[in-house]
Amino acid sequence: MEVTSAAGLAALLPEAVVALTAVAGLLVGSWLPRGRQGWVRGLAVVAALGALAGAAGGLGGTPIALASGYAVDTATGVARVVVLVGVVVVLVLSADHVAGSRRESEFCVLVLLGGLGAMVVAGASDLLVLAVGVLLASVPLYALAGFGKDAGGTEAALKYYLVGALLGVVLLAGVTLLLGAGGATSYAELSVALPKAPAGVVTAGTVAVLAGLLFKAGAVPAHFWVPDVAEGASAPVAAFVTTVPKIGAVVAIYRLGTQLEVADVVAWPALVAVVAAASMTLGNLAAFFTGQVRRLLGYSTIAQVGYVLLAAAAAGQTGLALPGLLYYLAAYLVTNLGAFAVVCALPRAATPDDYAGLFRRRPWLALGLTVCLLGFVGTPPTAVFVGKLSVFAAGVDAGLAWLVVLAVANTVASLFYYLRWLRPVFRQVPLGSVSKPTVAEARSWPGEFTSPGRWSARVAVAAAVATLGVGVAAEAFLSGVQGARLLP
Amino acid sequence: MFAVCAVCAVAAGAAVFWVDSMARATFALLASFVFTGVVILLIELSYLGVLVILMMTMEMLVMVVFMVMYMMNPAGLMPMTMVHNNRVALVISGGTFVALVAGIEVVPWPARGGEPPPLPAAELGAAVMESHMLVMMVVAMALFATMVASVVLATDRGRYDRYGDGLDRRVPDDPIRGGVGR
Amino acid sequence: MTLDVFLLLAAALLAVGLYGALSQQSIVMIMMGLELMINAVIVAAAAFWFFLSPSQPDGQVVVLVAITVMAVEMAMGFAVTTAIFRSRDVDVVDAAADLRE
Amino acid sequence: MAATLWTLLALPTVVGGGLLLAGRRADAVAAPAALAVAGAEVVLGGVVAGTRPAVTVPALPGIRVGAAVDGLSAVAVLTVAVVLLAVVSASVAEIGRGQARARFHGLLLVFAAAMLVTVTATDLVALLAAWEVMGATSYALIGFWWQAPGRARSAGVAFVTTRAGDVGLYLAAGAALAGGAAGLELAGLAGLAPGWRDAAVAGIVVAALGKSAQLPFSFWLSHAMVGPTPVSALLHSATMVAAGGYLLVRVQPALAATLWAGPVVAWVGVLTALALGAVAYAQRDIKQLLAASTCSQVGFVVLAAGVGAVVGGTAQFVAHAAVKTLLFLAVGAWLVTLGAQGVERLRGAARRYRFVGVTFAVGGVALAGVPPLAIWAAKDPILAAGLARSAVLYVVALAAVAVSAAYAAKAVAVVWARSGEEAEAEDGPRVALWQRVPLAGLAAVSIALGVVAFPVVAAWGARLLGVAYGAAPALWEIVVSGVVSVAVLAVAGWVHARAERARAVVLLPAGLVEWLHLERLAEAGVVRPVLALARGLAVVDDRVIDGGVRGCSAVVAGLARLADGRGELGLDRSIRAVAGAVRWLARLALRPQTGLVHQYYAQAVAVLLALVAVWVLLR
Amino acid sequence: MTALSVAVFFPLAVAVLLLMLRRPRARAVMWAWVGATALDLVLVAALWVGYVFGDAAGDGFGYEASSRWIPSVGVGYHIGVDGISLPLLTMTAVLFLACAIYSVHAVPRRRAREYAVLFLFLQSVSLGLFVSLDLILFFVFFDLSIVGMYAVIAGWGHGQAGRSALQFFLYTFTGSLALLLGFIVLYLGSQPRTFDMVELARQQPLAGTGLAGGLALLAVGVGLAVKTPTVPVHTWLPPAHTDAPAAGSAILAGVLLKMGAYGFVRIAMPLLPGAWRDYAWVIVVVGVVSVLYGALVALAQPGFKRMVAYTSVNHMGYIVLGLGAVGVAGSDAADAEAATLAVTGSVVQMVSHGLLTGALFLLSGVLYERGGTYAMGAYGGVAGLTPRFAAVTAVAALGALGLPGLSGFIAEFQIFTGSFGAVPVAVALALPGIVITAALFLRALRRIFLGDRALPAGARMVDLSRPEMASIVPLLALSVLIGVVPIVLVEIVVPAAQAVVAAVTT
Repeated sequence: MEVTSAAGLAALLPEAVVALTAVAGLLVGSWLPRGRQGWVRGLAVVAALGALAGAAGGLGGTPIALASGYAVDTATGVARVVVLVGVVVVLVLSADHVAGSRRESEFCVLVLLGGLGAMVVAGASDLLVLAVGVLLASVPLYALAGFGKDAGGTEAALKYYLVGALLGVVLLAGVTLLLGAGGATSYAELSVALPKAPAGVVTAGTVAVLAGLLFKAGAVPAHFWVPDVAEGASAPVAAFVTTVPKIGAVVAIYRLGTQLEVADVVAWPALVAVVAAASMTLGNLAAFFTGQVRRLLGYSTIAQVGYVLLAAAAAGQTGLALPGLLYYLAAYLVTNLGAFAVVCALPRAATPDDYAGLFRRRPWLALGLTVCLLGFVGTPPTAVFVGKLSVFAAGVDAGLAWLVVLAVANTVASLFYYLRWLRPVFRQVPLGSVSKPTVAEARSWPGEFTSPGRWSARVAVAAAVATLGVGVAAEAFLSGVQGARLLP
Repeated sequence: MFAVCAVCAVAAGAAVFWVDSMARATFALLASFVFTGVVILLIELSYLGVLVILMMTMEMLVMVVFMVMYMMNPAGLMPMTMVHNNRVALVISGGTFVALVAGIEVVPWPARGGEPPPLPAAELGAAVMESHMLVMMVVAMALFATMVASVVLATDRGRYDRYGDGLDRRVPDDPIRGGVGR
Repeated sequence: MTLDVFLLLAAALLAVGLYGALSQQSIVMIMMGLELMINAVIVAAAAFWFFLSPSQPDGQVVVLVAITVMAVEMAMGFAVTTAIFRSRDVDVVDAAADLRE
Repeated sequence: MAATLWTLLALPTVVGGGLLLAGRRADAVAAPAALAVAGAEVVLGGVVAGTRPAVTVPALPGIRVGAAVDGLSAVAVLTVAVVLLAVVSASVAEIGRGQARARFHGLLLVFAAAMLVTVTATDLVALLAAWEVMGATSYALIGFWWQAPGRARSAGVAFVTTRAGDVGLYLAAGAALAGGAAGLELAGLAGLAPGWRDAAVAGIVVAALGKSAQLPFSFWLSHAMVGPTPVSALLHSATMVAAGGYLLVRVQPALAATLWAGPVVAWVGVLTALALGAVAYAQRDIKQLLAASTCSQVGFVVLAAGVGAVVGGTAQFVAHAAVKTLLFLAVGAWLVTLGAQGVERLRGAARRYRFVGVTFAVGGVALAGVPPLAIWAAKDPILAAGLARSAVLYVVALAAVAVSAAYAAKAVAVVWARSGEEAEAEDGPRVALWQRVPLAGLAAVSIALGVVAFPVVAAWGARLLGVAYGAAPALWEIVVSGVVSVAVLAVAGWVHARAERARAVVLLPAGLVEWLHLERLAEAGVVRPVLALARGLAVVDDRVIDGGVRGCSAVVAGLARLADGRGELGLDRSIRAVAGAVRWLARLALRPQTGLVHQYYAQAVAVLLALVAVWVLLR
Repeated sequence: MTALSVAVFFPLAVAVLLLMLRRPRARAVMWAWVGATALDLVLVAALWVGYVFGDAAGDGFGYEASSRWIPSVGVGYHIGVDGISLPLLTMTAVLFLACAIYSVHAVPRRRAREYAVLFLFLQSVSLGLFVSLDLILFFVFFDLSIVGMYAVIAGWGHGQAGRSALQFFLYTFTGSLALLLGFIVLYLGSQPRTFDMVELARQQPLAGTGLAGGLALLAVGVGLAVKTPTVPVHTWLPPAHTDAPAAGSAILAGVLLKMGAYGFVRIAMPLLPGAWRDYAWVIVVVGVVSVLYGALVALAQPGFKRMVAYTSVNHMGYIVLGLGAVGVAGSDAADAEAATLAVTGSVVQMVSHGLLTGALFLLSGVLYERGGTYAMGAYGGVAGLTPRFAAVTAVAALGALGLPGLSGFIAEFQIFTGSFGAVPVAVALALPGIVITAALFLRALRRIFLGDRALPAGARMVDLSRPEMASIVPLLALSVLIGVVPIVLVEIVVPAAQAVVAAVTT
């Protein structure tokens, strides 16, 4: 079906809404006085919610393959929903940080564009669309990382950009190789040509393309930027960067594995399995002794991606893989945003010890953090538990028992550093160590923002509740993706 | 012809990291691109070849200006080396090259499928407007994002600095007056 | 003129560019290395189009996209460089290494 | 009539339990209540002995616990009841006001109840339960004066030793079930499948030997002496110690069913009778002497069970109960009035309290097996049965008889020795009536039971017990045993009388004085090794825990445990190893994060190249 | 919402309610807690009555309630009770009530609310675990119990509480994940795929698949063994107990340990009977080793609480031994009867150990609260000062060493008698355990209460207070009740035990 056809446009409604809102937001923002840029955020949130509604509504619909390399199927639909939820949350989350800053409107526009990029990556069924989507999903994030213009932020932006640029080129090289091997760039044609193509080229090309996607997913070996950006960029940006692009990238990896029909040419499961194992192990080990909570969260995201990739490695061999993967992504998004929201709410607390006595002072925030971190560990009945359950089941079913065992071992190891963060939270301490920063402190904080914490705290608690809710009411989510198949 | 261009392109590319001034490096890079463009021209891709040459020329000029603006040692007055862990880089890139060459020679490339169209540019245009339209749409958004992003990152003074937080200042206060109509 | 020689050219350009990206200290020089790699991609894509699948436009589009990507990356590169130059008055990556373990 | 049996068993339990729960508050009423209960028990005992009721209740899946009164248990019940009455009445004086009378009498009653259940039990569950409760209450009774550390420890030794024997009963129960005795009835033991039957019998034998302080368990009995004298009287005469012999007599058919059990039991019994008799003879302390004599006398009961002389065994059980109670109560009476222990003060006590002295003498003579007193009459059938088995057995048994005569003589000689203090005879505190009455009664019984010697009576007894009355002892056997005991009694009596007068000490090997060093052997052979092992294991365990706790190594501790089920030490080592490894890895994992982009580049590219290479080449 | 669900989640509801309150008074919170637990106990008792006299006990499970939860992955909210879970359910309710009463005065006022909330949460979790008939539901409660207990130890413990709590968490969490792996294997083996225990027991997945079944049993067994705990994965237990608050230890030993043992009966045996039979000897060996090892190490402990902790290893070892013997037992009627006896004994042992060890840990709490140390060497002749304390402790100790007349004897007798036919040697080896236990408990009593008086510095030995009596004595009373008329408990256990035996042996 053509993009330009009515049905095609309808299928792309969420993307279109987000894109147009981005443009509109920039225009509106440039006429708004500094104090009232909140309107742009409002606009962006409303638009994102609208797109969310559209995407959710489209979930039930029949899958559509757009001729020019875009597949609107269950995976895309779920990815859209999850991404848009992430966008909305981050927009709300950032209220504490950028409200009233000089470039508030641009911030919102960039967030929207980043989300759009993630959606495109998730839905792309053409290597070129994929490549450009990755570009679109990266460029705004570079700017967001350096948004604060402080030393940390710009350095984060620099590293993010340099790693991204290199792997972007690698991705392009991979696309070219696959073009050479298959004579085309759309998955549909490649899936016909590649099985007969010279295996060496196909392998090299696949690995190169995978590398580009791993950069977006923040997985080994393209993970180096994650902890640095998580520490250097402002907290809401860190939340966005470590959460939303992953969604698109992981779905794209799954698509690559199933739709390119390269599984047996390239030994795809083994490839992804190795990457997954490396990611979860390295992420967890590195998080053991790192000093800062943001870096800790960064490493933990690397590990989490490793768990998700477990399902991607099982792609095509079991019907449990795709539902598990999609559900895990949703669970991960909620939990991760919740954890980062707590960090946003306490911008002055850098190390775990800075959280000492939090439970006394901000019980709900502390409980939220507890739920989210225990959720990361996979304590039932949080969402990640059900996610891990289904992902592990998929892994065992696909004959990747060794990887599942490794994942279990990693889960235990992860418990260690999450508890390292949690223990101070419930410790009894003399007052005055952790408290809302005064306005003066706030002013001195890089990037200007009004009294921080209000929105973030709400988001944190909400996310914690959602983590439990998504876990307990998992059926509502799983039934939607049950038996989901990709196009074509 | 091809051989010449190819060798020159590679040589110029190597020169980029050979010369000890950024300005020269820039021009070396430009040269390399021009030769590449010519190479592309050789295989009936006139439009793309020209495109490459023109874009790169512009871009390199921008880069020169940029470097004159910011970089230290723009004109290479004092010779200096700006490399680190050279050996590792050599090993890795050399290894890559060897691997690629080996691959190129070993791989049984598939046979040519079909003939090039009479007007490749026309076909490219058609593709861009039809089968690959979505790519171009996304590229458009990417470019838009790039504008916003680069402005956000690069410019220090925004509209609120020039026209005040309420955007109610009639005349922008700029450090250096001037510009059109001032 | 065969596919192989074109690919050899591309391989050479890629290797040189990679060397630059790995070895240079100045951000701008690294960007140049990346550009050379894209350059290699352009050559390879064009060659693939001409020698393998001239009947399909995909190859050309790849070249087009590659050029665009190059432009975008450059723009972002300049922007980032400007930002970091403003914030800490350096232009070599090694000087920006505060974020680490 | 089941109600009477219920009452018989429940009454002491309830009252005793009540007294224990009430604690010091009930001290005032304790003694009268106990007396009343004991009296009631005698009456009830008589009733059930006449009516022979039986009761059962469901306790466990497929198992009904039950109690019943047959000929044997009827005798036992009566004996226990009477002895209980005597002991309680005596203890009224000994456990004076101000002491925790409620606790004492409560325990006494519960203890008696346990013994009653033991003798009436028809299955292993009830038997084992009562058996263990008896052990525990005896612990509490022996340690009644808990303030003195030594006493508590002795009580503990007694309990643990007997419990070690009790393990046999658990074994027996398991074997009985496995062997097909569905309800675990004692009657069914003889009919078990061969292998299981042997196991069951073995278990029971061990338990019985442990309880009745036969070799090699005898040493705990000497510890049991630290308790109040009435407790000793009860423990030694009709309950605890006697219970072992009683049990063996009860399961005699099962013993007979196995080829080996009979001889083994017989020999253990006879050897105990001989050896512990010698020990008794070697003692200076009257209470210790009596304790050892208990072992040797019960040894005859065990012997009877071994050789199948049920009638004789029962008679010996009863006779010994009466005699031994008598002797202990007499000693208790003296100790109360003289307020001290130790042979030195007891020397000549009989001359100062002649009534007690006379009864003591009667008991002593009976203990010596002098015709026509009780024990003489009881022993002869046993000896006869022994002779029927083997001459050697008979000879050894006869020697044991001689020895018992010897220590009896010694005891009597000591208490009747002239201590040169007759001057103030009959002065000082008087022996209370509460103590005189039972003494008189028991002395009478000790004499009267001699009637068992008459075949008529014996035959009646056999009918009563429902067993075939084996060959009546030939006349010459009766004469021999009588002569032996009388002669030895006379000689030993003369020797010791002179020795006492001369204040001379008859020296005897320390081994005998020290109860054959049995306790030291147990210490060295069992207790110390176990303790050492325990300490060692504890150290290992602690080290493992420490190793497990340190920092992240706890993670690995868990994993390593899952990984290998090897011994703790190996585990410990592997934990430390893996722990160190993980720490090292964790630090290593931080290394790549140098913050230098060009190193990020190099690493990423290298890894990717490696991936491509591996996947291209190894496909 | 069935009566069972109400009984399970009522404490949780109260906990949430308490959280909602604005700055409630400590005493009020405490009494609310006591009231809630008492009410819950009444509910459970009513369930018991209904089960015994009503027709609830139809085909095994009473008050069965099943509703779809996550059908996509075969997870359902399926609960019900049978003769095995009901006694444990009741024991749990009783023990939590006892702890509530005990804690009325024993908790610092400032954090009374958190404490009460945590315990109510733990109560719901524990009750839920014992009634869940779905593997995932079971796992949910299993894991949450770990989290709750971690908070209790880390938050209210003494000594190196943080460390011990962490170790406890890591060990048991590792175990739980192994458990999860086993569940997943079972799930994948079933057709149609489900986590429902009853359905799985009917389907017998992995039947005949030697290796898969073995691996599943390994995973499940390890997970449960860590929590039971058995040698050699017991080493988290002593520190956790030593540093936990008294009530926490009571719950940990009384309830949480049972989760492991209960899992064996409820999951490992019926769902993997083949594997259970194949590897029964391993289980028997583990049981015997735990019995002896626990007893011996306990014998060497200088600290009272630590000693009791190790005796838990010993007591749980009997259970493992009995259950393992079932796997060895033959299939004819007599063997089945013996095996039933063994299983019944194991269940009774769970209840009995819950009551007695719970009481002992509360008493050790009293000791620590009075004297400031657990070291037995520091005390002596205390009985003179605190007769009630001494008497109660003596009764508890005698019960723990298996004295007839208390529940412990009934349990151990059944286990030994029932297992002997199947594994005579193992039983013979394990029997000395009861002698060692007797020795160590008598020694403990002697050291602390008898002999010459000695007290640690700054000790103020006052006798048991009224709440303490009210919390501890009922536990012992129940133990005596079971010990004197075991049939009241046994008769409802037997049918379920027979079902388990039938599942394993046939």
